[in-house]
Parts: sequence; C-alpha cells; structure tokens
Amino acid sequence: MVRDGQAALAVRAVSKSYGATVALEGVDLVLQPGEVHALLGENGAGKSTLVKILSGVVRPDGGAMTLAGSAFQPRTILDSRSHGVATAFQELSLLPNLTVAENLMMPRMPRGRTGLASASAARLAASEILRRYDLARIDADETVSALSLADRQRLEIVRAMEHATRVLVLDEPTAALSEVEWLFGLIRQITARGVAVLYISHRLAEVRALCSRATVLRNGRSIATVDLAGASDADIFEMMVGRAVRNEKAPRPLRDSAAPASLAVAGLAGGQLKEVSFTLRQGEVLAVAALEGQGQRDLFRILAGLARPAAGSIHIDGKPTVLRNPQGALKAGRGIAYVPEERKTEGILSSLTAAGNITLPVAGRISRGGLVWSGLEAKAAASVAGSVDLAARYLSFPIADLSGGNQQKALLARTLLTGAQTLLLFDPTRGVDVGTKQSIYAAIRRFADAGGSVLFYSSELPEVTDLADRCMVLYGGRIFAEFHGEDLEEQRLVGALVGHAAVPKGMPRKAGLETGS
Amino acid sequence: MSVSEPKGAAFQASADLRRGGGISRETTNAIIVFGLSILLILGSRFVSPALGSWSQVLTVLMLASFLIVLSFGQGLVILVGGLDLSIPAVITLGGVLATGWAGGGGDWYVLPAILAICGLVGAFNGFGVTVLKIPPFIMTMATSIILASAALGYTSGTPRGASPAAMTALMKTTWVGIPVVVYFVLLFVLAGWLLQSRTVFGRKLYAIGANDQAARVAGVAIGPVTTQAYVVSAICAGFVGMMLVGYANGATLRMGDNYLLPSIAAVVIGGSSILGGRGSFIGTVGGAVLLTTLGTVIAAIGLEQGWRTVIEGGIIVAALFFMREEFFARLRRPKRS
Amino acid sequence: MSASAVQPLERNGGGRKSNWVRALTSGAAIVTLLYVVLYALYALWEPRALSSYTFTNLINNAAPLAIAAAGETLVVLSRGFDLSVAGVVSLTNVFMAVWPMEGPGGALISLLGCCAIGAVVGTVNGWLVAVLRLQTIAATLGTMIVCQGLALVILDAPGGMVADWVSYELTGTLFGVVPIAGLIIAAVALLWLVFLRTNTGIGIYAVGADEQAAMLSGVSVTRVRFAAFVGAGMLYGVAGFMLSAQTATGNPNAGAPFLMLVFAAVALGGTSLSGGRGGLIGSIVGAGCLMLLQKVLFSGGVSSFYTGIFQGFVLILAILFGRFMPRLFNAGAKK
Amino acid sequence: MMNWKRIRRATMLCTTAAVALAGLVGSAHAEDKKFKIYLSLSYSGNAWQSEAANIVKALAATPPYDKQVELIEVISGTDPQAQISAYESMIEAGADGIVTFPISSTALNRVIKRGCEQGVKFFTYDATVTEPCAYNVSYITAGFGENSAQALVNELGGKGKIFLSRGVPGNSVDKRHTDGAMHIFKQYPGIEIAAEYYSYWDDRTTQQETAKALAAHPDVDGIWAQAGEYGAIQALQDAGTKLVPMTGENSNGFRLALANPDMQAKGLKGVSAGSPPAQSGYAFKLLMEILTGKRELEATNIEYPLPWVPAASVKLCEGETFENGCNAFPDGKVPSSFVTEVFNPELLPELSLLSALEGKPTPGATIQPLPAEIVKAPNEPGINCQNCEPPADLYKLTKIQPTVSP
Repeated sequence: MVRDGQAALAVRAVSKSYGATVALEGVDLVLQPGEVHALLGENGAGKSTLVKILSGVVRPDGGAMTLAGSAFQPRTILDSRSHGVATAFQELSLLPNLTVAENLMMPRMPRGRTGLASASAARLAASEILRRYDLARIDADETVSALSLADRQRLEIVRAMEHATRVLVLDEPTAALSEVEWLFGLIRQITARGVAVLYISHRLAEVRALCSRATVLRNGRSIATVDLAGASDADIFEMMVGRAVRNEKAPRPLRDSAAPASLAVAGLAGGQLKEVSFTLRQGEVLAVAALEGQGQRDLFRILAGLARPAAGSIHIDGKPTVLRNPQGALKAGRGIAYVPEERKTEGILSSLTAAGNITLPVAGRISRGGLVWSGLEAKAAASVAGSVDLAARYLSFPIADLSGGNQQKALLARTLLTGAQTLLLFDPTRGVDVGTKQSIYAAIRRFADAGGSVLFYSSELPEVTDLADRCMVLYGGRIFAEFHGEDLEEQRLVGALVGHAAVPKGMPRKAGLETGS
Repeated sequence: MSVSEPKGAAFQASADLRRGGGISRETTNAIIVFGLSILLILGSRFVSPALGSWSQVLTVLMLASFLIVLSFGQGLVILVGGLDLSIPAVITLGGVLATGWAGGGGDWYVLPAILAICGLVGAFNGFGVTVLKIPPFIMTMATSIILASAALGYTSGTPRGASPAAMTALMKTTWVGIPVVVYFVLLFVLAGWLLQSRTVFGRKLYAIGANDQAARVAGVAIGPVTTQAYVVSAICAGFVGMMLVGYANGATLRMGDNYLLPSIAAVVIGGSSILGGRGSFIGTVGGAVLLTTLGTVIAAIGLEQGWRTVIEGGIIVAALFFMREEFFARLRRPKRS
Repeated sequence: MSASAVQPLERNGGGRKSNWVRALTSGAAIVTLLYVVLYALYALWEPRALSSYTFTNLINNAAPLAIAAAGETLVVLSRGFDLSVAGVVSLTNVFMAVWPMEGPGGALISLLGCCAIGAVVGTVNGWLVAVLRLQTIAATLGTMIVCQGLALVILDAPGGMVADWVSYELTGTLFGVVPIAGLIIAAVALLWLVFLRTNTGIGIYAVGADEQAAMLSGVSVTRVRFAAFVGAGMLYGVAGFMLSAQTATGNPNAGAPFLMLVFAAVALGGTSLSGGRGGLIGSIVGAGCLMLLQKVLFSGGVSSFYTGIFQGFVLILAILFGRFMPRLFNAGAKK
Repeated sequence: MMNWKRIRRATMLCTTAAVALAGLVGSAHAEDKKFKIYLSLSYSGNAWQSEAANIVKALAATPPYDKQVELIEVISGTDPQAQISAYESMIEAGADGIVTFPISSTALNRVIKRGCEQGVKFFTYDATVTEPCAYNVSYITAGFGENSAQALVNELGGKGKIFLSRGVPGNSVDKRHTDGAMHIFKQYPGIEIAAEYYSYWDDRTTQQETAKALAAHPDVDGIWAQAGEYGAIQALQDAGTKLVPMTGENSNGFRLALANPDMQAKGLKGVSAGSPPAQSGYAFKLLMEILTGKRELEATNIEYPLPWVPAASVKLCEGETFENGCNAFPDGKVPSSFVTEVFNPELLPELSLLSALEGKPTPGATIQPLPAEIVKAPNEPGINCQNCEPPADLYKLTKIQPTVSP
C-alpha cells in the first residue's frame, strides 16, 4: 500500500447524499503520478458523483481528499482546475453557440493590447492548442454546433488535458469516438509527464489496454482496487454487478434468407447518405458499422421519419412508403420504432415517470373512456418492463431519477410496447453498463427470434459481432462492405471501417481514397 | 443548432435510489398555494371583521372564476413550453361577439359559434408557432395586436348590445344560496384537471413540454397537439369574455387588458414551470384563488394604492419563494443525525 | 421556448460560412435592412422624412425603447425574461420628475441616480433568479409590480418637471445634425461591443445556450446571471432617463407600454428568445423599426382602426424574413 | 461565390415590395385645399371615447364643414410616446388643427409647443395639457369631485361608511376628482372611508372591485364613484342585500337606475354628473370658428359646464336628441354603458343619437354658430397650467349646498 503523501490524488472515505438518497459512501481511491487508473462500475454506482466531487461541482458530505499530499477541497470547477485537476465530462461541457476558440479558452479569454478579450489572441492560442493535439484540421473560428459529435468529444478531451497538470479525469471519453488511437497516444504523453489519469469507461478492452489498476464502485461504495493484469473479465464483472455475469456468445441459427422483407431500401440518399440499398428481413438483426459521420445518423433518421430523403425508395413490408414523421413510421406496415442516439435530447421525457415514458406512444390504446388510468398504465408498462429486465419498482419513478442504463431499458421497452415489428436502434448500449448491456442484448435477440426485425448501429465492434446476423459497413455515405456468418468478425470489420479492406466486388475504388474524419 | 438541451434537464443524480418520497412535487405545490389562500382569508379578519366569512369565500370563488378558466388555457400553452399573450384580445373578441350577435336573446347556436371563432384564433397562433416556427411570445403578441385592431375596426370603437341570456343566467343566478357560477367553476376544475392530468391529450402536452424532440421521436404529433393547446386557450379566453359580458352586462374593447399577467402569474405561482413540462391544474387553480384572495384583502386595507401594489408584488415573490425546489427538498429531507 | 422540431441533417464540418457572410446574415444586419426599407417607404410618402429635424425626432422617440430593449437583450441572451423593465422605467421617470437637478452636473447626477435605481432592482432580480433560482418571468413580474407601486408612492399622478437642461439638451442635436439621443444610443452600443469582449460578456452567451455546460466549463453561472440583470437594470435606468428627457415630466405609469414592446424589439433584432443567440445592436435597431413603423403607417394613410393589423403582420413577416435571409445566403454559399 | 447576386436579388425583392406597397397605400394624398384636421385619440374602445370621437366625425360631415374639413382620425394607444410620435407626424403632414384627447397632461407639452410654433392649433377635450399654447376644453375644473361628494354627504346625513371607486391610478384627472371629493369628506368626521379602490373608469372593473370591497365591508352606507358607476350598482345587486346612496358619472344605466322606483325603494339615491363626451364637439367647433376666421381667441382654458342630474331630474328622451330637458334614453335604445351627455342643445344643436353612435351627421342639420362667450376655467396647477397659483376657492361648491353641518 502506498502512502497518500506520494499519491497524486488520494480520496478517503468520501460520502455524499442527496436528500435521503446516498450516492457515495466511504469511497477510497488512490491515483499514483503517471498512472492511468480505471474507475469501473455500473450506471448508478456513483461514478458520476465522484467525478463531480473531484471537479468541484459537488461538495462531499464527508471524507477527505488530498492532492500530492495537501488537502484538496475544490469548491468550483475553476478551483479544482487551478489545482491541476481537470475533467472531460461525459455529457460534454461545450457551448454549441460559441466558437472552438472560445470554448477552449472558457471561462477566461486571452486579452489583447486593449485589455479586452481579443478574438485573434484566442484564435491563435486555440489553434496552437489544436495543433499540439493533432487537431489542426479543426478551425478555431468554427462554432461548436457545426462540429461532429466526435470532434466535440475530442475538444472536450483537449480542453481537460490543457488544464490537467496533476490529475486528468476522463468520463466515458470514447463514447462518441470510433477510433481511440488518438486519445491513447495523448494519454501516454500526458502520463509520461507524471499526470495521473482517472479513466472511466464501460469498454473493458480499452480499460485493459490503457490501465494497470482499476477501482470498482458498486452502490456508492468502493468495492476494491484491483490489478487488472491479475483479474479476469468475469472477476471484474462480478465485482461490479455483485453476481456472476454470463457472457458467452449465444449460437445464432442461420437466418432463413427467404423470409419476407420487412424493410427494403433502394438508392436512399440524404444528408451525408449518398446511395444506400439493402433489405432487412423478418427475424433478422442487421448491424450498421461505421466510423463517425459516415451517414449512419442520416440513415436512421430517415427511416425513423425524422428526416426526408433526397432520393431513393423505401418499401415497408413490401409496400412503397413515404415516411413523413415518426408517427407515420410507427403506422407504416407492421410499424417501425426508433431508439434515438441521444438519450437526453431525443429520448427521455424527464418530467414524466418511467411508466409514462414507456406508454406515451400507445397512450391512446391503453386509455379507458378517454382517460389514462395509472393502473392500466402501470400494467401496460409492466408487460414490457420484464422483457427488458427493468425492475417494476422503477416504473413509478420520474425517469430523470433513473440511471442511464435503466433509462435506456425504458426506451427500449417503449419501442417494444408500440408493437412495431421493425426496430431501429442507434447505439442502444452507449454509456450503458455491462449488466444492462446483457439485458438489452437478450431483449433484442428475443425480439428477433419472435419474428421482429432489428436494424442497429453500434460504435462497439464486439457488440456488432455478438449480436448481428449480418453487418453492413457504411463508408462515405455508401455501403462499403457487408459481412455475415463466418466473415463477421472484428478484424475484418476494422479494415472495412476505414475503407482499407479488400474492396468487395462492384464497389468503386475511389471510395477508399477519401479519408475518414 | 443541431444539439439542443432538453428543457429543464438538470444535473441528474444518477442513482436509481433517488425517489420522490410519496407525494409528488405538484401535489405539495397545490397544497402550499391553497394553504396560503386559506391563511390569507383567515388572517384577513385582522383587516376587517367581515372578512374570513363564508360570503367572502363565495365572492372570491366567483371573482376567481374568470382567472381559473383563463389560466387553464394559459396553463396548457405554458405546459407545452409556449406562452399565450393573445388572451386579452380573445377575451374582447368573445365579449364583443357575444353582445353583438347574441345580445339579449339570439339563437342558442350562436355562443358555440363564437367559441369556434375564438378557437380559430388559437389555431392561427398554433399555426404560427408550429408551422412558421415563430416564437410563441412574438406570434401571440402579433395575434393580439392584429385582433385588437380588427375588433376596433369591426365595432368602430363601440361594442353594442347586451349580455346573452345564457351568460346572464350563469353569472347572476344562485342555486341553494350559492351562485351558479361557483358550481360551474367546480365542474370546470374537475374537467380541466382530468383533461390535463388524465387524458391522452394531456399526457402528450406534458411530453412535448418536457422534451419536444423526444416526444416527436416517440410518435407524438407535435404540431397538431401544440396547436390544440392554443385552441383550448383561445376558447377559454373567449368563454371568459362571454362570462365577463354576463357579469357586467356589456362589452368594451379593453375588457381583457387586466387579465394577461394574472393568467401567467396564476400558472407560475401554482407551481408550473414556465419552460413547460411541469405543473398541475390544481396548483394553477390555487394560484388563481390566491391572487384573487389577495385582491380582496388588499382592497380592504386602508393604504395608499402605491403601497398596496408594493405588497401585492412582494406577496407574489414570497409565494414563489415557498415554491422553490430547494424549499421542497428541505421539507422532504429527513433529519439526519 | 418553442420547438425547433425539424432539424436540418447535421452538418459535419462542411458548409462553413465565411465571417462576412455570417455578419451580413446576422440578426442585426437583417433588421438594419428592414429599417432602411421602412425609411425608404417613409421618405417616399413624406419627403420631409429626410430632414435632420425629422430624423432627430425619430431618434428621440426611439431612444428610450431602444435602450430598454438593449437591457432586455442581456437577460434574454442569458435565457431569461425580465418584466421589471416596466417598473424601472416608471420609477426612474418619477425620480427624474420629482427631484430635478439642473445643469450638466445635475444631469450627470440624475443619470447616475437612474442607473443606481436600475442596478438595485437588477440586483434584487439577480438575487431572486441567480441565487434563489426563482423562475425569471415570475420573479421579475413581482419586482415589476413592486417598482410600479413605489413609483405611485413617490408620485401619485402625472406631474413634476424634469430639469430643463436634461429635456432640452438631450433631445437636441450636436452641430445641428447629430441627435444627442443618437450619440447616447451609440455609446450604449459601444459599451456592448466592449462588454462582448469580456469574460462575462461571453459568459452570457454560454449561460444562455446551456447553463449546465457553462457551469462545467468553469463559468460562474450565478455571477453571469447577476451581471446580466444588473446590467439590464442599469440600462432600463438610462431608458427611463431618456424617456424623462423626451416627455419632460413624470408619470408613474410611464413604463407600462414598454413591457411588451421591448420583447418585440428584441425578437425583431434577431435575438433568440430562448437564449444564447443574438445581440444588443439588433435590438436597438429593432426598437427603431417599431417606432418607424408607426410613422410609415401614418404617412401611408393607413386608417387608424387598422394600423394594428399591419403592425402584427409586419412583426410576423419580419421574423420570417430574418429566418429566410440566412438560408438564402447559405444556399448561395454552398454552391 | 454567388453572394453578391443573392444580396442584389434580395435587395431588389425588398425594393419592389416596398414600391408596390407604396403605390397601394399612398394614394390617399393630394386633395383640393381643405383644412387638414386631425382627431388624435390616445385609445379607443369604451363608449365614452368612441362617442366623443363620433361627435367630432359627425360635425365634420355636417354642412358646411363637410366641404371645408379633411378630418383624419389617429388612435395611438395608451403610450404617451406613441401620441408624441403621432403629433409629430401630424405637424409634419401640415396639420391646421389637432383636436385631441391627450393621454398625459404634461408629457406632450414639448411637441405641442413645437406644433404651435408651426401654426398648428391644438384643442384638447376632457383631458388637458399644461402647455399654455394649447386650448383646453374641459369640465375638469367645474368641480365634479367636490359637488358629487357633497351630494353624497347630504344623502347620508353627514355620516356613514363609504367606498371611493376611483379611476386610473397615477392619473391627474382621477387625482383632481378625488382631491375635490376628499376636501368635502374631510370636513365630516362622521364619514368613514371604508375602502378606496381603482376601477379604471370601467363598469366591469368597478363591479369586481366593488364586490371585493363589499366582501370586507358589507355594511357600506354609500359609494362615491367616478365613471364605471353602473358596475357598482350591479355589484350591490349581486351581493343581494340593499342598494345605497351613490354618486357617479353619466352612464345611461346609472341614470335609469336612479329614476327606477324599485331601486329607489331599495335605497338607491344620488346624482349623475361627470365627464360629458360633448366636450369634443365644442372643442372642434371652437377650432373651426377660429380657422374660418369667425372667432378670435387666444389660447386659454375653457370650462365646459358640469352636467348635474339628481335622481329627481332624470327624464327620458322620446326622440333622438336631448329635447325638453330630457337627459336619458329608454332601456334598449342604447346600452347601459352609453354615456348620455353627448348632446348640448345650446352648444351642439346639430347632433342626434345617430351622430353619437355612428359618427354620422344628422340629416338636414347645418352647423350653428357658437355663443360668443366662453367660460374661462380657473387655473389648476398640473391640470391646465404649470407653475401657476390655484384660486383660493378651488373647491367651491357650484351645484349643491351642504344640507348637513359637520
């Protein structure tokens, strides 16, 4: 055991309650200088609260923290930053209406000769920072809202790194990044300077690649700090979940390729989508794999009725269909339901209960005499809650009070309850913990086995290979490659994602020449 | 803008353990406003011994009836994250048409027809807000200006005629010693509460107000539903115009002017979020009753108008203070050793 | 507030606009274009519109609303609504009329007094909203009513006399051509440009766009909110000062007409009522447009019974126009 | 880049639209030479305002004025700035005279002075301005407050609880009336003012505010009201108890009530006095006589007589005008909110009900000359002059004498 005095950061017996709710209780955590330390735990285990305490957003009720031996009690973000502790937040703390330069300089702009904030000085300083982090292609004058989600995440990371002289906290830094080498390189550089990194991620592969030790949180307590080399995935999962998790790949029977098509798309274009044709059959789970910004978002939004295609045709259950809006999509053929990418902005209705969220699209169906009865609502919600493994007691809670994983389960339950036979799932397990992932996978498989069709996009390749019957790789707005059966394995996918794999027949070569984002 | 924050998305304590603790915030709010009203009525005995009586309660309910009906509509619009500034103009429209077309007698179908016309104004608001995407504040303000001008032109400045018989009956008769309008208000409150809290329509309004993009993804037809909220608001305002005509037996073009801010205040004091997605009609009713009670008590104190106004403003701020989230959190939080 | 339900497909990187296109399609530029068009119409019907006398009148007329709208913009940008504008204008107007102070020195003291009144009200608003976290529209409704009451306490009927120096010099011209009121507006605009280049100035945009993210970026949301309300209050004070110069007398209800007009001016000036986008200069010109519109309708001989119909539709059309122009340019820039 | 093309196209679009609009609306100019007279209202929408405006319109359409006058009505709203702006526009448009209901007694002074310097004649009616170059035609100085207060005191026998139903807070007319009334009430220690509230000169508001006051003081003995008085009667009726003596202004409903035996039996007594819309007609005719050279008159304050109709004097009109001393119209002919004092057989014989209701001239009528004499109003600081001394007997009673001693 190392003494706290030598540690970059030592957290001892920190606790925090919100009203009657205990978020953290007796959490211990020690980071050594130059170490990348993983913080693991399910959603709701208290990771975010700990991050907020470290960043000075929230003050703990009890416990002590020391930074390089001296007491550390940050009271604001700036306070903690001035001590060399900086955080890249999961919910991105960038201001969409300000420029890249302003965001990077926030909250204090560099001054010009007049003593006033100078746009040119900010631009210069920002460009210099961007260059150092290998992001010179981002224009410092661009407003952040014009950047892709991945670039915003990069910016968030860069900003934290700029201020982290002692401790860098990265909360789900790869949620929107499809390639991680850039980040890993930066982390190696910064740890070489002696900065400690607290790395929070649900992707165990990443964690193993980066970190030597990990601290596991469960129900607001720190369960253990383990040497990752000496712990198997199963061990870690068990610590996180408190029970053993089975994680073998279920053998999938080969799909009947003659099953009727539930969704057929031809020549679809719009936004970044150039020309996409494919068929999704009943009982099939079809994955879309792509790097950030290859048109997958447009594809899903068009199919969900949220955006209009510029060209192309959509057949649903054999009938040509024009999708005007989501309610139209729900009614088209046997129904298309969508689980959106951004839970917070497009998913949950924060002031409603979980049950209210789940039953919203079918509120008309479950009403009696024009009125919604809470009993009927609860019954309807409970009927699907089980199939996504959502505990029934959560149904009456405001959904905003649930963890991200349970929110995601509720959203999936909502699509199931609509009775739609085609599901569009955009990154359904983003920011979701291991246990929840398994529940979601199981729900998706059950749905497909019962004859439903699923089109999903995922930023995690293991998810694609585990779950999908077939996978299309989108590149430059087109379907660049397609894999199924034996071919569906990570190595091949990785190549195709960046456009470097052996080009399948009939694909124009030039697509491979364009560089990824 | 490509990413917009959901309304009122606060920092979530992402612990599944956190919970509401039995009573919802809306209920507590409503209890607080009603409690304040009752306290005010009881306390007003100190101002005048005649106050605090049953007849004062009846007077308050009768005078509050206008505000209750109005703020129901305003509340629905606020629930979807909008604001209806056209209320005064629509009140006038309802009043002017009621006296002009149905004054004294008139055919029974005239009153619904007038409400339908008011509904059209609401549809116009809804059209501007949902299709043209004009901010509700501006759209309804423009409607208000247009409508006021049209009413001025239509009447050349003087509304004619008297109250329709039905409205006079509603406002002037009593049944078992209680004004008929009080029964009406009780029924209206029940119906309004059901509509807002228990119907599919109400549910959709909450959804839109909470997060319109998410509601859209969930298959809620944002445009039509939002428009309906404006239509309901306009119909309520038009009906209040007719009630006022029944009450005072005649219309003027400025009869709605003093109702705009109270209609918003009642909703907000009742605990609704001005950003939408939160609130209950019962709370709003409490807000309307509180404001009206305040009016009767203030009318009875012998202070200069200026100071009375100061007190009125102060009480509004105080009511908001008690309605704060933090205040609730403190109420709910059990004492910890 | 309302929905931007239909989102354009997200642009990733491409379609970048150059700075000058951005400037030209900003709210301020569009509303300025509107102003020019309205002025052209006015001049067409009323040749005297081009005289410096008329122009001075126009500026004098618009100055109080323009400055009040400028103040409101600060609050709106930080995602709030400030109804106290009506109260502060009434209160300062009454202050000016009940305690007139002669001469340039007196005017300066009066101005400082007005600013101080505004600052106090702004501080109360800031405390209610930023510290106690009350809803802006409701909290400022309360302070507005309190201020209106205080104005009535000080002066229970229109009357009093504003100092001659204030009412003559501030409505006059410099060198016979430059309206003094215009200079004061220009000074406000200049202060804004300076303020824009302070941390708090940028912070207002940050808070208006996303309070949460702003806080996580290290912006002190409380301080920024406070600054917005105090700054707004002071500008309302200046607006009351200018109104007093123009009417030369006190009226305890003087501020009431500002309540709705400032928001119309702000929206017309291209500031998003849901915060984070827009600017103060647009609001100033927007206020000018509202005042000019009255003149245009008058000179156009529109029957008084129907001017409201025109005003309402102009408001709607102007907002649509403001939305349509950037698209026009965007389409151009993409080719 | 095609930006310039875009800009040009946009600009052209705007200009075309502007020119088209100009052609559409701007054709109303350039008639043969008539007196250009503006009727400037602050707001419109209640019976009083539109009757006053209608009277001017009717007179302007009555021969020979119909050939001599181009009358343009402008309604600028309750915002003094808007009225300032409207006056400025009128001056620029070459107005000969402006007949106006000013929104503020002081805020408009500057622009009025500027107008006077350019030769524009300003005639205010009812409400006044303190700028000395304007002509104020008003009953305000005629003592509505003190006379009606004395009448109420007389009815109450010098003691009782009363309500004051006032006008608009912060308004100078309301203040003048109330000051006058308080001057009387203060002399009677037996008079207790139980409640004082603002009713905005509106029936509906009066009714609601009176209802609130009644909740606190059901034992009220009398009501002193400004315009909106009919609402107070309705509030008393709603409360279902009794009626009490009250004074108020000139609504037809109030006069009918005063004369109604049933209501008298329940306790209603009182006087109808107050603001006559006919002032506007008098102001307009004075303006025309000056413009047409029939009269020389230095700018001054002109008093319009205070109408005074106690219950016993209420007399229904058979026809369309005030004839044979009648002063109210039967129920059904006009709404209860109709302000009856629209006629003046002496000053405005040209008018009929048609004129007051619709602004149309009386068929066959021609403009009759005004009596040569005018009644000069006393100085009242803040009302019709600034920095002036009020007469010592400012609140002297003219219509009624005290019948009870304090």
